Amino acid sequence: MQINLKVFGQLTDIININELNIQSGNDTDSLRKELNTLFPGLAGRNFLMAVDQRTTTGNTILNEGSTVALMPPFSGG
Amino acid sequence: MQINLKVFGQLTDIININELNIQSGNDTDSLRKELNTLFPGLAGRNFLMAVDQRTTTGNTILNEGSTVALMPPFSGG
Amino acid sequence: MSEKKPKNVFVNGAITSAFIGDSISKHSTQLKIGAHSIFLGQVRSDVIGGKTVTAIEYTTYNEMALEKMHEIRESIFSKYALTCMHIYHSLGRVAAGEISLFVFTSAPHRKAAIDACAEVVELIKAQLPVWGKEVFADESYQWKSNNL
Amino acid sequence: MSEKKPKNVFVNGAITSAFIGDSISKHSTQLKIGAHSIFLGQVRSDVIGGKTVTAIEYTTYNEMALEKMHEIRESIFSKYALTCMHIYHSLGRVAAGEISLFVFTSAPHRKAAIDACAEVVELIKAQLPVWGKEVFADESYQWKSNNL
Repeated sequence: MQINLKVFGQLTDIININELNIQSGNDTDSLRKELNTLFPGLAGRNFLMAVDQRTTTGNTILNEGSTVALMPPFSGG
Repeated sequence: MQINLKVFGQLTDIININELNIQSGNDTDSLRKELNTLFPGLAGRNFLMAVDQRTTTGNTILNEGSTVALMPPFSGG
Repeated sequence: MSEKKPKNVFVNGAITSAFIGDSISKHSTQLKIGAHSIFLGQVRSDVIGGKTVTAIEYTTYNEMALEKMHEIRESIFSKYALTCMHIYHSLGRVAAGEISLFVFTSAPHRKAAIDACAEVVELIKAQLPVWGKEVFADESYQWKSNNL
Repeated sequence: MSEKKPKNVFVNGAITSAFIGDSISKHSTQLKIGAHSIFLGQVRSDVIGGKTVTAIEYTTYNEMALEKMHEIRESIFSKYALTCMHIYHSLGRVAAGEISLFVFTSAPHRKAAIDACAEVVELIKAQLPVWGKEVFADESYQWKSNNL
């Protein structure tokens, strides 16, 4: 299925675009694997995934059109 | 001996002057007794004495010309 | 969760001292306020590997950040007896010496204002999806990391 | 004890928001500062026995207060990694809604600025020989008491 991927912070140095639509498996674990294949620079990078603006803690189901954000550690303030 | 007395805060409602020269015994305990006689309204009032700008904790020796401040609880800020 | 639309907290570029002064003056009609606590984050000109930071460029995940800020606001108001709270965070480029974060809490008594302000600053640093890029004089950069 | 002459901290009447804004802006050239913490005390219009406080009139034991403020300043600088600290306290009449205390600490990192500011406020309330007289609309008054 297709999901909307948003990329933030230092991860934009690896995925050179802020937002893209990509094909994904049906949960965040499979998405993570696919992203590691597409963007080898992600290996070893520390980031959280938010699905439809909710931070995920474990593997999370994705739906057609879900928005998934890749969020490295925050550094506001 | 003569000392310089300074009066602050709510104690100025009892001793109606901010600063006066008065005769005193040679320590703060005797001065306190004399003040209680001169100004009966001081009875039961909570205040510290500072001698030459140092807050006293126990009975403190006075010298001719010492400055003694009567300081009720602070309420700045 | 409240249905109220999250309030915007983001401003473009630096937060000016005139804006901060104005924000303070607006509280002079709030006669139950006895204490204000203010935190300001200022961009530091750190020297890193021989290069000097000249600015930080901030980006955010806007929708999620506003939702998170709304949650922080609700938790702080439920925990502390505040009269009001105002929060502003810069986006885009803020030069060294300029202010990028303004947290302003007001309360009848000082303890609530002081504790709430300090807690909000920690929550913003830890939980708000904002990223800072430290830009050097030669336009190279490194990504900021927060001490939590 | 340092030989340095104690710095004046007292101002006549209210501290204006323009003055606070100016104080903040003066720090924009201090490029090692990353955090400012500010406390403002505002005169509250309390209702006491049916009467409303319209102002506080502050008096001090000036020489002793400046000496005490100097001690507070030295103890805070020896305890916290501050870049600078500014303190202003009103004397005379300050109307409800106006500001009578302004404590402003700045440091490279937030913890020092925040903790130092909070501690200075407590020390001022507990140790500075200043007295506030709460004046009601009919010019009767009662003496303020601090919650320590």
